[in-house]
Amino acid sequence: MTEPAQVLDGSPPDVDHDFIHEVMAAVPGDSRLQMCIQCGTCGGSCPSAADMDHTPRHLFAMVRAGARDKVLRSNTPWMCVSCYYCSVRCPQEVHIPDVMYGLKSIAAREGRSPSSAAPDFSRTFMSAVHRFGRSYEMGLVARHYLRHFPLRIPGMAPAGMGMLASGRMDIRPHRIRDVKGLQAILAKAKELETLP
Amino acid sequence: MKEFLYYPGCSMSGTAKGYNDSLEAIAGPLGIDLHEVNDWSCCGASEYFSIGPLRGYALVARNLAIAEREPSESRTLVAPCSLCYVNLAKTNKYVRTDTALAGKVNEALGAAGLSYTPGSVEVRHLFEIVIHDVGADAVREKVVRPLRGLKIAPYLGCLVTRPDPEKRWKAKEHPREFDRLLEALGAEVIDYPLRTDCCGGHLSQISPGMGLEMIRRLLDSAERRGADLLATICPMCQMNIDLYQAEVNRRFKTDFKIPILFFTQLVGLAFGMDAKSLGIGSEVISSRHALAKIGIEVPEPPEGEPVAAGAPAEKPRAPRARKGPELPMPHMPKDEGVGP
Amino acid sequence: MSAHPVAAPLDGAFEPVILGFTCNWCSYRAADLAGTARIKYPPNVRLVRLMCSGRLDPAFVLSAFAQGADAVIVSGCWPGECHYQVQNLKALKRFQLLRRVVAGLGIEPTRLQLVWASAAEGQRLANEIGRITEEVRALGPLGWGGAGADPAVAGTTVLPVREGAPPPAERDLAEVTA
Amino acid sequence: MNTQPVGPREKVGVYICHCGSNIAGTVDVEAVRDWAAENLAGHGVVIARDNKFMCSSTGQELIEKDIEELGLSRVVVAACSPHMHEKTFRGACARAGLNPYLCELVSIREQVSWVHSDKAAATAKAKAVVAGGVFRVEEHAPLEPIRVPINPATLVVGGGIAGITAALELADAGFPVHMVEREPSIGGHMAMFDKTFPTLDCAACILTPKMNEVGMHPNVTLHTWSEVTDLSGYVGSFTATIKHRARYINADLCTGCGICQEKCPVKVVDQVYEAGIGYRKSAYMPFPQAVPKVPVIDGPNCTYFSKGTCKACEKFCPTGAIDFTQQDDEVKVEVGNVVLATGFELFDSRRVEQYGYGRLPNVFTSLEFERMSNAAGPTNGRIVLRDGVTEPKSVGIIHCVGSRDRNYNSFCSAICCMQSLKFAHLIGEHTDATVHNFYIDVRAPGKAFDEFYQRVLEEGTIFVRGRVAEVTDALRLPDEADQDGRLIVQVEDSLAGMQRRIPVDMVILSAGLEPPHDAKETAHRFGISCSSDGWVIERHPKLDPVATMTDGIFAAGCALGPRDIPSSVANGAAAAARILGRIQQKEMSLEPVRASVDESRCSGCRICNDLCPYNAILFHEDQMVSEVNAALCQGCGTCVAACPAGAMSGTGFSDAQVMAQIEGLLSVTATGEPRVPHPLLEGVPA
Repeated sequence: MTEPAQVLDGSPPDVDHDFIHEVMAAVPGDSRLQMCIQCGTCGGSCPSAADMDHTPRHLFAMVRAGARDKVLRSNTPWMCVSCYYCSVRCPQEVHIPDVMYGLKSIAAREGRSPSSAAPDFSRTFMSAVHRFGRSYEMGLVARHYLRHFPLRIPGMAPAGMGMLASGRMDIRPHRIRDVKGLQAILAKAKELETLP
Repeated sequence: MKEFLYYPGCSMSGTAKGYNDSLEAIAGPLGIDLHEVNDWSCCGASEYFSIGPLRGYALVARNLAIAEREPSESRTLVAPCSLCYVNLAKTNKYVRTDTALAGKVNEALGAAGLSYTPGSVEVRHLFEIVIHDVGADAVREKVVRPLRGLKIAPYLGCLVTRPDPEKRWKAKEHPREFDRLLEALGAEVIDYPLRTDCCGGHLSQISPGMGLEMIRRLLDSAERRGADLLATICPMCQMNIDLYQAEVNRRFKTDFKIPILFFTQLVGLAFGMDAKSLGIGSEVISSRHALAKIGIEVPEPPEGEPVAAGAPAEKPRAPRARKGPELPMPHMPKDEGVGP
Repeated sequence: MSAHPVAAPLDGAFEPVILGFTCNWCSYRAADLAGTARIKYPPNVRLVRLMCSGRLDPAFVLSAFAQGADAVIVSGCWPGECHYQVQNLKALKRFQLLRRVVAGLGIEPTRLQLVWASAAEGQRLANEIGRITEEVRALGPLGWGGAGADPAVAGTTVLPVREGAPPPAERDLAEVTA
Repeated sequence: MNTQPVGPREKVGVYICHCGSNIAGTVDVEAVRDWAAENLAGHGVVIARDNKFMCSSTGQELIEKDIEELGLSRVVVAACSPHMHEKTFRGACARAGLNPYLCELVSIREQVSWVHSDKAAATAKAKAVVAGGVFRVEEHAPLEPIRVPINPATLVVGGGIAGITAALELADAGFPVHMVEREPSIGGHMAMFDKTFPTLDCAACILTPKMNEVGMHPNVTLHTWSEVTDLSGYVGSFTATIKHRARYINADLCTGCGICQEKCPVKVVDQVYEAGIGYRKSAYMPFPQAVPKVPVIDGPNCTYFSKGTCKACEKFCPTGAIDFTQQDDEVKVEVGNVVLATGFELFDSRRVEQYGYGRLPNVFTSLEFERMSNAAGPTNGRIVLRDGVTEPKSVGIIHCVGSRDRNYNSFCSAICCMQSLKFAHLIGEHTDATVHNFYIDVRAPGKAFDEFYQRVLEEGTIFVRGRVAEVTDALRLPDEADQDGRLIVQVEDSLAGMQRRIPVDMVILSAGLEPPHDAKETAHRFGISCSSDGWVIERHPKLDPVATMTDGIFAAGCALGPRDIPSSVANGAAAAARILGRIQQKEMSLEPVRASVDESRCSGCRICNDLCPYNAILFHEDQMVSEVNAALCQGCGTCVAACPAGAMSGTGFSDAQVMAQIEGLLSVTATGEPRVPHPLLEGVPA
């Protein structure tokens, strides 16, 4: 889906009535998003709701209302910790965390995510996996903190040193044997992602 | 001995080294033979799903495909990490139920000469294997050093009983299976209300305000109920509660010093194994004080660890004054909530 | 639904004729309900009312194919909701057998389908009719000996259970597996 | 079936209805008429007509006139669904002297004009449907309805308010009633309540007079502490087997003085009448106004039965009514009709783990609260926490517990909203507590219901729109540091769009209603159908709401689904009215859709015997043939389809009729052309 560049100031809100279908198509299987009855079980259950700019329920109402841009700029999906409380409690069995993943992937593709910390963390993580086939905690933490939370580093240092000392954190990354094959898989998958 | 395919996940050789060491030590006594799959890769830790979902499914499916090829009798892939487990189990379910997704995933796998037959492998969490296949009774039989007097908060975290794609758990919010396992070890189990709450996952790294708050809730509730330590089944939960506890204390002006150990470490202790061999002592918040209560020695902390001194402040909840004719409580059968 | 054309183009393109067997209490009433609610579905299907899907004599289906039906839909109440207690499960058993028989005759399994629909499921029945019409339209006219008629595939019908509904009682299942 | 009959056997009239523009708007009615007259003449069609409204008196007279003047022997009407007007057109035929079963109504409205939009395709299909009807009706045979006598006695199963109402209506009309109740007393759930919404009538004040009436009515035989274990027979003449559980008290000698109950040393939590928050003795009457006024001794909890000594009750009984030797016994009663008023069970709130019922002491269910607020209940009407003394300062009432939730029951339990409003009012009446009602929607559609909602709002109850996520005792720092010992209700206030954590002392779960746990067995025993939820299925949800799919078995009250007291009473009275109508007819006619055996062709293989869920097929060992009992047979036709010898046939749906209809339906292509046989099959007889 291509999105025309838009001016937000003063122009009428762009309403995209197909947005709900776009979101549902971005989720494997049947997400049942159209079945939401706005009861608020998700918003009530969410452990990180306090930091979300819209509760999940509210976000789904906005998806239905076609407020595409507002939804994609919301921090709500990025604050989702995938604890699945909402999904097991949802009386309509909406696959809420999967919808959140779907929203994140659309937002990330269009570069609309609200802040950079969350998508950057994901990308930093992904680049390590892409290079080594495994996650690389030391590199991840170092890069991520330097970029986004330099002030937390002094406080975290002692614990981090402890982890290094006790062998819980490796200075060097582990690398799988068939990195080439893995990269080929990821490249092919990325190519398929961009297909309609 | 029952053989299982084994997917350790990246943490087992890193932050969850203690989990790894203790699992190696107790697998034999529990009759579990873990056959590590060849050249497995990262499960994506959900980060891929946020940015490139298909890459995420392909990355996970690579591991399923490798497991499918393993020359083992077993078709059960066991993951000790809740996050790995959920990624593997969910992908396994989605490729089984969404044929379009299965097609694309296999097309991607084809780029490395791999393919996966949806559903050919079943994915289970190590903890669930210990609960359902080994059973608390079998564990109890091997206990030589009961953890009597140790007050433990059973902390399952979110991803084992939820979303539970294969419906293995009846109770998804307040399961009692962990209690029964720890009771089998002789420990005193507290009724921990936040047992399946979230540790915050990667929020501690992307949104510290909320991430640390979620960790504080877990610690506060355990402390109020007088827990000596938390028991966990997930490297992510362990890392959040252990590594970020000091930062929680700084941020909220609290003074928590509650260690968190893997359930495998506690099983090993009760089996009479040496603390060091179980990787105990590598935690940032030392379990030395807590374990000293029951006469277990923990090696000196490595350098750099903030010194954990003094017992956790005893702040048990003030019991409400109760007098007069109490109304009967509804009957709660003890075994309710055990999965099929 | 929008995914399926609701009108048959009369421009000479292949238009299948599909015969549907309905039960008086559930699927026939679902068809009535689809009508009352003005839910549109393709006009290719023609319905026969039986009292129960259990009344379905295999000869009805074979005769329908012999007389030019391009497909046959068998429908009845959901397992566990039969007006006659369990007779729909007997129909299911017969259906499973019948699928193998028609496959042996060279009729693709797609041409013989089973649809459960309660009296309240007009929309569902219409959707299913739409889906099946599309599938049969894609297959083309019944050719006897068509490709894809594989008895092994036809034999893999599983017991359909309504999503979210408790599974049929063991007693009911025993009827099917017996 | 040969497509070119030598000569038509019958004279068929075809009538096509416009239904105003309902049919004519989409189907070219005239074209179908002309086509039928021309193309179906070979199948006996001698006249084809159309009419604006066939069901009007003019339309019906057309048919009558043609039967008389043209000597029609068969009639096909193409109009609406047979479920609408089959009776109408059969009546017209009968008035003209034609056997009504020689008329066939085929649907070109619900199944053609209303579901298709392409006129050409719809017209082509209408032709096929008419051909199906004509081909079929040729094979019809005159039928007579089956007539069966009606026994004037009725069995009422369940002694709640619905069953009581039905029993009294029937008994007052002068007919015998057998009422069976599983518990020691009739009264049902209503007997547990203190007040009823929205009028706040005292439940006991309005119910107990009715209970007494039942107990003393000369036409009512009461079987309490009993269950129906078997029902055989058919409408008009059922035989019910009723098992009386041993009461260990001789009802003829007992005066109901209550001394046995007083002296009994065993205290048991009363899970039934006290909803688990009160106690009863092992020898007990569930409540003082019980009917009959005869206690029971609960064997499994009786010291004498478990330890062999005690007999305190026997020692003190002034009339010597205690009888430990009593055994269960069985009686058989003959009845013509049955009313099932088996009620509901409360949803088990422990299943919603996040609300903490059974784990957090101060979480209560709605029934527990009903008992608590009842002046005759375990707390004498005081609203207190589980400790039995502390009055709550703040109460949260959670709606929709276990209802409207695909994880539990997807239906709405209908009564919980009003019940929750009633609770809010009662809490205000008895305490100073603040009350929060947590709801998804307030459903108050009954008479004076919304007015009651207004009243509760006025009384200061706080309504929070949001389904509660969880109830917890885990406090959060620092805001909740001073809430020790309280419960936190965590919810999204969906109107404010924010998550809230509201501290309360007591939580009441407005739990939903469920069918009794043994509803499926009950349905099986009485030969009726229930939905996958377990509620009894009505014969028609709108037009026949208290009849079941099985003749002679009616249902009333919550057996049919969640409903309130007025609806249950209306159901009970309606079921009684339906039955009274039949009793006064003394006999009734049944649709002659039945199976029958041609004994000369029956090979005695007995395949059909096991297929029949109604045991309607008897096997005569001596002659080695099966026979169908027409009154037991319900006409499903499964045996007809299964008979390998072709000996079984089904009236109304015979093989010949269905085969002919198939042939007719397929005689026309999708474009309305005559079908050309497949080259492979040319000349092959179907």
